[in-house]
Amino acid sequence: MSPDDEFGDLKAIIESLIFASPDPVTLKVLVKTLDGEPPEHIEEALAMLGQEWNDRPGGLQLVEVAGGYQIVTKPELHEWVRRLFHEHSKQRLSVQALETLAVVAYRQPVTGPEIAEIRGVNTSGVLGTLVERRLVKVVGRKAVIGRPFLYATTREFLDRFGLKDLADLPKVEDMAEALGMEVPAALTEGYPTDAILPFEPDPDPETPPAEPPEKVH
Amino acid sequence: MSPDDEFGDLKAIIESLIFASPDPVTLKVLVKTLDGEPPEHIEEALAMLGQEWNDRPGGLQLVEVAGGYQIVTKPELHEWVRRLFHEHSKQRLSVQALETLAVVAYRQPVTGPEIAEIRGVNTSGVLGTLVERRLVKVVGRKAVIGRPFLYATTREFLDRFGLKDLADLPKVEDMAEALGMEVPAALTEGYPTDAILPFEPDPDPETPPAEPPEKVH
Amino acid sequence: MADDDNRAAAAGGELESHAHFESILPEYPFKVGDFEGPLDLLIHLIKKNEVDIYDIPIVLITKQYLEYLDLMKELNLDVAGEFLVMAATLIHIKSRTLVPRLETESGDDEDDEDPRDLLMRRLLEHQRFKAAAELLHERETVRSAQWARPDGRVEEIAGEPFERELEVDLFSLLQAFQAVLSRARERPPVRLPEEVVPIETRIEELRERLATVEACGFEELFADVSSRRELITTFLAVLEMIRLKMIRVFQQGTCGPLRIYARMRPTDAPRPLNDPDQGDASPAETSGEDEDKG
Repeated sequence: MSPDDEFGDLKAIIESLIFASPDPVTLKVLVKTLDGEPPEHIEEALAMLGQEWNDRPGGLQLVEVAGGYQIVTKPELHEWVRRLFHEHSKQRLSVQALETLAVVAYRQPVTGPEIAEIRGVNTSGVLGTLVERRLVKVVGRKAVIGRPFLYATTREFLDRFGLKDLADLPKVEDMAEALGMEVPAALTEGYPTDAILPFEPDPDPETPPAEPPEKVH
Repeated sequence: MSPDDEFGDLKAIIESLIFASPDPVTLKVLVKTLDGEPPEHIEEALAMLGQEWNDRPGGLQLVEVAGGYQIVTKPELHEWVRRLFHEHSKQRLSVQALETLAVVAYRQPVTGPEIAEIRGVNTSGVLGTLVERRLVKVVGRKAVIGRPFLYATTREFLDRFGLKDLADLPKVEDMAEALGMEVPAALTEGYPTDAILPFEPDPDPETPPAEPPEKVH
Repeated sequence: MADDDNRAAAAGGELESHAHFESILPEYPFKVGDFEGPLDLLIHLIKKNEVDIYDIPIVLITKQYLEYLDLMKELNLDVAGEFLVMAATLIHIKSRTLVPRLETESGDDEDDEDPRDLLMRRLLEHQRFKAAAELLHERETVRSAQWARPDGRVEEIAGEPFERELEVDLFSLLQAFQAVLSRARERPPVRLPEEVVPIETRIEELRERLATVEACGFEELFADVSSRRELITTFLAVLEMIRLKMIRVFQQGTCGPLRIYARMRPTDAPRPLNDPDQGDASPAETSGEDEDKG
């Protein structure tokens, strides 16, 4: 093996180590990992690698930071990276949204204050997102004081989850059985027996609104 | 600015996005993040970038996986990287899990009873494990008696097995000689091409609901 | 191939970390309890006897299959139901192969088929998926040798906390609902403070309702409220509406039911208390003015 080839291999190994490491990789760590390789070879390979990265156009750079080496995006591209993550968080259905969707699905038609009471937190913003995504819609107003909106799931929701109708929504026992899991005893009760509730003001007064309705005075 | 320079910038931006993204970056995400850039430019820049990375020596490579692009270390350097980080976080899958996963992958969407029929054993426990590990997801219920759940593989599955998409699933004919038996043509046809249901806000009419037509054998 | 390897593969639980993927062509000696299911056992018997899967010697295979089940029983091993079902299938196939067909039956298409065909197809398919699993495992091995930029650096790069996107399915939906329910159960049963609906809001609601009907009973105004606070709010709203000359109240007889009518507000009607234009109106000034007796 010619010395050049050898350095080629060494550079490749060092590069992969720097890339895969969560923290900047120090010379010391490299020497220890590449046990048997003369430290001056490693230093030389590192210098060559630094030069190559320096000459390389593109979006990444090799930097020396905190006594070690790390591959990072070029600072002038940070705005784009920020946009990527912004786009990501816009797209993502957060745990919050999923929980809210689940409550709407299993308790529909249901009002914002009722959802907030079950979840223990205010959910109005998340509900808006779900309505925007056409997974949830307003189906009327509940005939209680404040006349809060009643929410239910949409046709789109059924399609997304591969359900024919709301009666298809699985009960926890169904899924536990299909997947060979234990059903937590506490969770077998309290499911809606008749999942399909027509749009109809619920005369049941037992759940008082827990949160101011949309209307503000 | 010359067209070349423009692509240079675009390539640099795309490269930084691919590096920064926690998951493989899809063309769709790139188009959204680079709002205003013609998609065909992005595709062209991507192709150029792929070529450049391919030609580049060193420890890293650009791969196409799970519908997107990702920068990873070269597999032949695995031992070195492992030496530095010791553990590999991924838990191995058992033979049963792998075989069940294979049935789901090639037959999706498929029900539990159908999987049991093919494998000759009840597989609900294994299925539960696969669902919990997010390699398999529940995509709906089949319109037959008992309304069994329908299963399909996830993006995580593609990622774990380094597959670009479902069409990238290994073809079983390749294995026929190893088996020492011919595989009847009827058994090797009918791979699903893309049954992935990403959860995204914009309703995607091209993504079919999970309900399949009745399968005939 | 080492026996230990075979044992690990055959016994492997779903997450057994030491279990590694076995070749689908094991040459291991017959080991009781090694087979995950009847199809695995049949494949083993076919290979052991070096017979053609397309022309299974059903008598021989059935005999050996049943012997295996007997052995399992002798060793007090649990014989899973699937093994018994397959035994019945094999016996059925054997009987159909041995019994010469009657003339009358030969017209039936189904009877022209070799009874072993269905079994053969199942075995081939089973093998196909075992092969697929092995191919997948190879891909997995290559993939697991590729290291991505560590997740730990994402927040540093993103400059914000990062939450990985969920691939939402029915399972995660149900899981989310379970999480909500169990949290709700653990929460101390504290009621969030009851909402205070302003009188103005209640007036607006009552006015909307009266606009749709000519008149309604006094009690009907309270039909949609239950709590004491809401009752009081509604009562105060009615009083205020009378003062503002928005409604008229009639009573039939001294103890008869009250009826409420919406009315056009006269121009000289008092203004609401919080009306910015209002200067002179006070509750005392107009009280009782509109209460006509019927």
